[in-house]
Amino acid sequence: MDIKLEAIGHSYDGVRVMRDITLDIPDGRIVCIVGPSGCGKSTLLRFIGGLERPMEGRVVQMGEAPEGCLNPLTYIFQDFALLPWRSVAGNISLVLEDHGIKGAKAKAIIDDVLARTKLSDFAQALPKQLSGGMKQRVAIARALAVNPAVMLMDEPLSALDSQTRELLMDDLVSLWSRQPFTAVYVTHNLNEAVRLGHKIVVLSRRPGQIREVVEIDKPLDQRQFGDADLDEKQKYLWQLMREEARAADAELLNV
Amino acid sequence: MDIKLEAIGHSYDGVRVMRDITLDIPDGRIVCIVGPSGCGKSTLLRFIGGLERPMEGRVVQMGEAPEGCLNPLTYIFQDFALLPWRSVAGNISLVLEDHGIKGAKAKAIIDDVLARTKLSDFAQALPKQLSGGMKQRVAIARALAVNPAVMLMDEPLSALDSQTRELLMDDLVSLWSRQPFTAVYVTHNLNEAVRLGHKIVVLSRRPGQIREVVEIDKPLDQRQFGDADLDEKQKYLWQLMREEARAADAELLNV
Amino acid sequence: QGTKIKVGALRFTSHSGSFVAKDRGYFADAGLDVELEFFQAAQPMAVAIASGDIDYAVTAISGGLISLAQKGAIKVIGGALIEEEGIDGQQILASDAAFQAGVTDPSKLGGKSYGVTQTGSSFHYVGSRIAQAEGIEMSFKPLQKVGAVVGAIKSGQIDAWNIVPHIAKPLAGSGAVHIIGAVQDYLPGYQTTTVFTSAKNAADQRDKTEAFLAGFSKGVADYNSTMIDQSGGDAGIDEMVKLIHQYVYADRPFEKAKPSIVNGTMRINEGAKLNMASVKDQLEWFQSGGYVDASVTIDDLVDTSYVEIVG
Amino acid sequence: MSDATLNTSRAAGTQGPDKQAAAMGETGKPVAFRGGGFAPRSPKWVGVAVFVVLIAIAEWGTRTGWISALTLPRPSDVLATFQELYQSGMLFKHLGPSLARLAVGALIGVSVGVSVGVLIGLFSYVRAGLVPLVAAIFPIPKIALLPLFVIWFGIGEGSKYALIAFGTFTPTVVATYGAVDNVDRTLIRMGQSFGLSWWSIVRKIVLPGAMPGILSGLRISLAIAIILLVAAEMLGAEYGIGAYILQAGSLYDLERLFAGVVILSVLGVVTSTVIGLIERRVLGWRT
Amino acid sequence: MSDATLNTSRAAGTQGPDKQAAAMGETGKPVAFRGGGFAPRSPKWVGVAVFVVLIAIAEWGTRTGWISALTLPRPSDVLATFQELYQSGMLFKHLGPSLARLAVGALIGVSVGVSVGVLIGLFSYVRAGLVPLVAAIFPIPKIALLPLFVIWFGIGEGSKYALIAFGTFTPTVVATYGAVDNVDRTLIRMGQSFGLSWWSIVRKIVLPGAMPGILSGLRISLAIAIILLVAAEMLGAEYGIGAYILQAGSLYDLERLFAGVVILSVLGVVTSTVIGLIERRVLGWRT
Ligand SMILES: Nc1ncnc2c1ncn2[C@@H]1O[C@H](COP(=O)(O)OP(=O)(O)OP(=O)(O)O)[C@@H](O)[C@H]1O
Ligand SMILES: Nc1ncnc2c1ncn2[C@@H]1O[C@H](COP(=O)(O)OP(=O)(O)OP(=O)(O)O)[C@@H](O)[C@H]1O
Ligand SMILES: [Mg+2]
Ligand SMILES: [Mg+2]
Repeated sequence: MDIKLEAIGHSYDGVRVMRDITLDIPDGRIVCIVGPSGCGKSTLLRFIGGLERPMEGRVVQMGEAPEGCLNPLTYIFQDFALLPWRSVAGNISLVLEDHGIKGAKAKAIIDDVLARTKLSDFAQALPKQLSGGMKQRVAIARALAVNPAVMLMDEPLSALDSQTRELLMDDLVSLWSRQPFTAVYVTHNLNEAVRLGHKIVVLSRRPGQIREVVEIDKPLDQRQFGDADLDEKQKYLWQLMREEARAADAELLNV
Repeated sequence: MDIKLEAIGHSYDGVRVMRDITLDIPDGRIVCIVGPSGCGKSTLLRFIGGLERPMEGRVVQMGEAPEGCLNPLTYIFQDFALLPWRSVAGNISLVLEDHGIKGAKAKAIIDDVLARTKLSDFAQALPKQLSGGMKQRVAIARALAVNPAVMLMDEPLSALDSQTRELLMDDLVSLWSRQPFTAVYVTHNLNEAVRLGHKIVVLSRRPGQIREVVEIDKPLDQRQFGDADLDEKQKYLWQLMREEARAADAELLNV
Repeated sequence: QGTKIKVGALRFTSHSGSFVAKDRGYFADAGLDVELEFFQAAQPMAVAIASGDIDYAVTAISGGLISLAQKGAIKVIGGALIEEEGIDGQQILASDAAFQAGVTDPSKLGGKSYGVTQTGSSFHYVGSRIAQAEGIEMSFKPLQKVGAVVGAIKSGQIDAWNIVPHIAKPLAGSGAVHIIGAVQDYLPGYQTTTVFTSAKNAADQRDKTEAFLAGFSKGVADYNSTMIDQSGGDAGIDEMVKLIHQYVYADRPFEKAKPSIVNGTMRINEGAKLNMASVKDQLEWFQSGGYVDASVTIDDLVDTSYVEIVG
Repeated sequence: MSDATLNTSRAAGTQGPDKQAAAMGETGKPVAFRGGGFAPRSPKWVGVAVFVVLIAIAEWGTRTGWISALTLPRPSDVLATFQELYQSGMLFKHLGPSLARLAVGALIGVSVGVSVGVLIGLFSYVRAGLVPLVAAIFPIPKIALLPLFVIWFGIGEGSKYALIAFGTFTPTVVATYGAVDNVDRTLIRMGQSFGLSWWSIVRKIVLPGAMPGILSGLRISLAIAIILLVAAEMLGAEYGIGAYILQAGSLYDLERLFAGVVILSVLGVVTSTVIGLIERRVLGWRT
Repeated sequence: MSDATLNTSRAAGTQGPDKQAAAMGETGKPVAFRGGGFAPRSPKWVGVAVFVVLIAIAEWGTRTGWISALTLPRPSDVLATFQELYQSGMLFKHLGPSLARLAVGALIGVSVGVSVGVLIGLFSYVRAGLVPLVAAIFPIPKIALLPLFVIWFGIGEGSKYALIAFGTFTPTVVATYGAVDNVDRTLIRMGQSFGLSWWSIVRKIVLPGAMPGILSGLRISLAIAIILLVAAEMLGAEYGIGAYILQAGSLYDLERLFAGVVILSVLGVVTSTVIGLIERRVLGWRT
């Protein structure tokens, strides 16, 4: 299942947030979206997931979602969005219950996704007992449980410390390598973008527009911490964004 | 003014948090402390700053603080610790008032530090109007205002997104280059450590012990994003810490 | 300039003695500079005497009053409102529902509910004396506030109650309740309210107390002669009502207030005479019900040295 | 395959892929919308409409006799009573003393409450000693103590101030020490790390930081003060909204009773609005 | 100089630098401690001691006559009254009806309040219509309405339940819709993004998320319920703690008045403790 964004534009209270974004998200690939703060990355992801409606243009899903897919477009949130009053298993069963999956069938799915995210020992733990990295792994397990066609990730690693981030990047790569999934991956972090993205979309500062699309062909499982060619790309991206980032950071907010 | 840690050890409620930490912080250099979550980095920094007392060992300051130094050991906090009800200038004057510095003299200092952190235009802004990077620059300006002998920084960049982090690292380097200061810099981020540290202290997981001390001689202002030799060091550090980090991340917390 | 004293009052016609005495300068003549303090209820007035906030007041004998007297805080020194044959006194009311169901006479109140403000209040005393006289049993409902009792009897939630005529008559006029008897049929000479002061005033401030009683008595005499004996004719009544209207129903126009004030007319004892028999009966009742300590004596309660004692 | 290649395509000018997508569009379907909701807004007129409808029903019901005169006064009569009250000048004669009592009583209660609350928030022994005491005092109904208040504070204004002060004291204390507890500890550590004196920290960090909590406690305290006005004016008050209501109640005069209640209710709404305005001014720094 | 060199020194075994530092130690001075404080703890015994001291003072004062019998009852007499009350079996005769009234009244008030609060939290029109109404009702003193309650609900148990329910209703509504407003919106968006139904979101996300706020609102509501017990039992109650207190007050019997007040106070502390326990059980998931 592919996703196509067609000439998307949007304003909030008269402030233009993005304009004319046209993009193709091919099946089985990870598309990273990078750009300075406030350029509309999260808004764009909400459009793709159907949580918000763009004022101009539209998001189209090409082809049907594969068999057994409970929730074609599935989010992974920056702050994990785990229900603190449910255990790890409970948080996963939450998204199955509404599809009528209960009892042994649910248990099988939960056991499977927990095993894939190396959380089998923590099924009964409450979120408050988990470290940040584990919490995000639970969120990933929950997303896997509904067998998504496309995963929408909004800075999934940015709430974690950098060591945990490294570990989770490895985990994501190994998940993808075993069974490729489609994903839109929003991030500020160019290092994450070059490690995980097949296609990196660089947005300009607000109003967000596509400035450039960079493709990286090197297979994910061969990319490594500190690869010279990746560093090259990262440097290139940083050069593209540096000025925009500085300008975005020096703006007064009107909260 | 040098700082010496002499065989420091500590327990919280019977749980041993660190042991036998002996370390030398030489004048005019930046010492980075890295280590997995919960290994006692923040606690160690609190000991150095005199905000907490270690159970074993002691922290000694060698020699007197230089003339004109209002607060020899000055913190920069991860979450900025700005008073939200004071403007940028007010937040800086806060730390001067208690030393009886008011009026024109205070204004001169405030103007100077704001200029050094490129914040001159925002003296009257409230913290809520500032982006994260600006907030941390205000915190740095505040620290500079008291002319510290040693700056104690507890993950000063970890609350920022990675692009802002890059920008602030550049700012810190240029501040240090113009006028070298002594600093203890706690971080999770090995990239920050190799970019900013003259000496990188690697702690083991709880109970924190010094595992290794790595020195980098390359001058700060010649270090660059994606330098091969720095990447080498970073790779080496990551290799040292990878297993510990994974183990630390998989522990259940008992909150 | 006279001695400054404070006199407690409720905004009821039954306190007219004090109003007249102040307005016509009788207190001033007796060498007193009187300030009236108004209360919403009788009980706090008794406490205020005990605390020394006010000097004199007029109110019904209640358990609280006796309790405070026992603690050596206050003393009854004279009588005020009294039930007198031939003059409308407190009326016994029945709710419309009860009346329709055949309660046309206090003797038919057996098993009915009787409204009181509080257990051990004067209403409670009157009600139980009626029950005793008729040889019946009634249940007493404490409703704290006169307004609450009015609401309860209007809506038929209690069956009977007794109240001063100026409240009873308009209520009966509205058809929601019916007058089925008079309190004086059961308690002739009932000393409804008494004049009281702090024990200290009674014992140590004889001059002041006598002066107050003198002024008060003159006011009472005026009131009785105008309103009851109608010595001044309608014009006199009008003038008296105008005087009282300054204090009672002050926020209603005169035309609306006048009937209420006239309806409220009851005799106040000349010279603050005190019907000792009635007071003794009341004390006895409070003691037998356990509302006050059995060891209280009539001497704890009354200082008989000031006024004429009857009965 | 092991080498990364740089495929860059300037997107600004290229409309190609877009058109292509549109052409292929027959097989695609738009993504379904499933967000929104859970963010109620409140159009002002609805609130007004509710009041108007309720009053209209009451008026109609009492006029047709469907609601008995015993149950509810006719709104128009209440209005007339209110006008009478206003024209006779009695409104201000009642309102004046009540406002004075509210102001003085609440001022005493709130200022003592805030001071005690801050002390509880700062000192272990004060906390240990006073918190249980406050917890024990809180559920005591003030009207139960009316007779004692007369003895303790007399029947003058004193007892009225005292009653209102007493009633506002406990909720203020609880709100204040909660607010002090909630002041961000990193801010305090920051103050210490810059060597600020204890008193500077209290004055410049703890108190401003506790202000939002104290102000929102004030909302409750002042509502309670208004509620206690009636109880306070049971104690020998000639004039005052509470006394007016009590008198109306004792005469079962529903029109006046409601007129009084409406005044208190308006007073409550006004107080709460004023606190809202103060919050917006003083706490402009909040996000 | 432009090249980084790797100078690694295993620190575990090397005690060298340490000894060296100690040797140079004469010129150094330890870093001054300037942290700590601002974290009051409450040793339990202090609270007990405060009560003991206060009661001792009252006892001593009334015995020596330094505190007049009109001002305060002797604590030992209050205790004796309490024992008498207990031995005569009247304690439970009073406590029973009061607890029943509290339970029924508070149950009605709280459950209606929570439902209305949740509706206000979820629906724009309900919010717009009811919030101003609740704000207007809040400051109305319940005792002012006593005469009306008699008409509306009679003088039986009905009016007592109604008064307590009415009093607990408003604070519960305010606490509940505040709590619903405070439910983390990302959790709701998460539910939507997984295609949960509206009703699932309300049941599984909004309600549990609002629970902490609702429970802490309950603390206030129940304290108010206890305070209103006295007002409720003004309406034709023969038995009940409130009626007991009122009678004691009208007879100016301070011993019994205080005995009653102490019972209410204990009731309040017990309720608050019970809610604390419930919170600890039900809200164990909070950090
Ligand atoms: N619901 C909203 N109402 C009004 N303005 C909004 C809303 N959501 C986002 N915005 C504004 O739209 C712009 C883009 O927001 P968005 O969150 O998509 O940016 P972003 O690229 O994700 O930024 P960040 O990197 O900081 O997460 C910002 O200026 C933001 O203030
Ligand atoms: N005040 C305290 N009371 C009890 N335990 C504490 C306290 N402060 C810290 N700890 C514990 O001491 C250990 C070390 O904490 P510390 O905050 O110093 O670690 P850290 O290295 O800074 O971790 P992180 O990288 O997560 O910031 C942790 O296990 C922590 O739970
Ligand atoms: Mg975003
Ligand atoms: Mg830390």
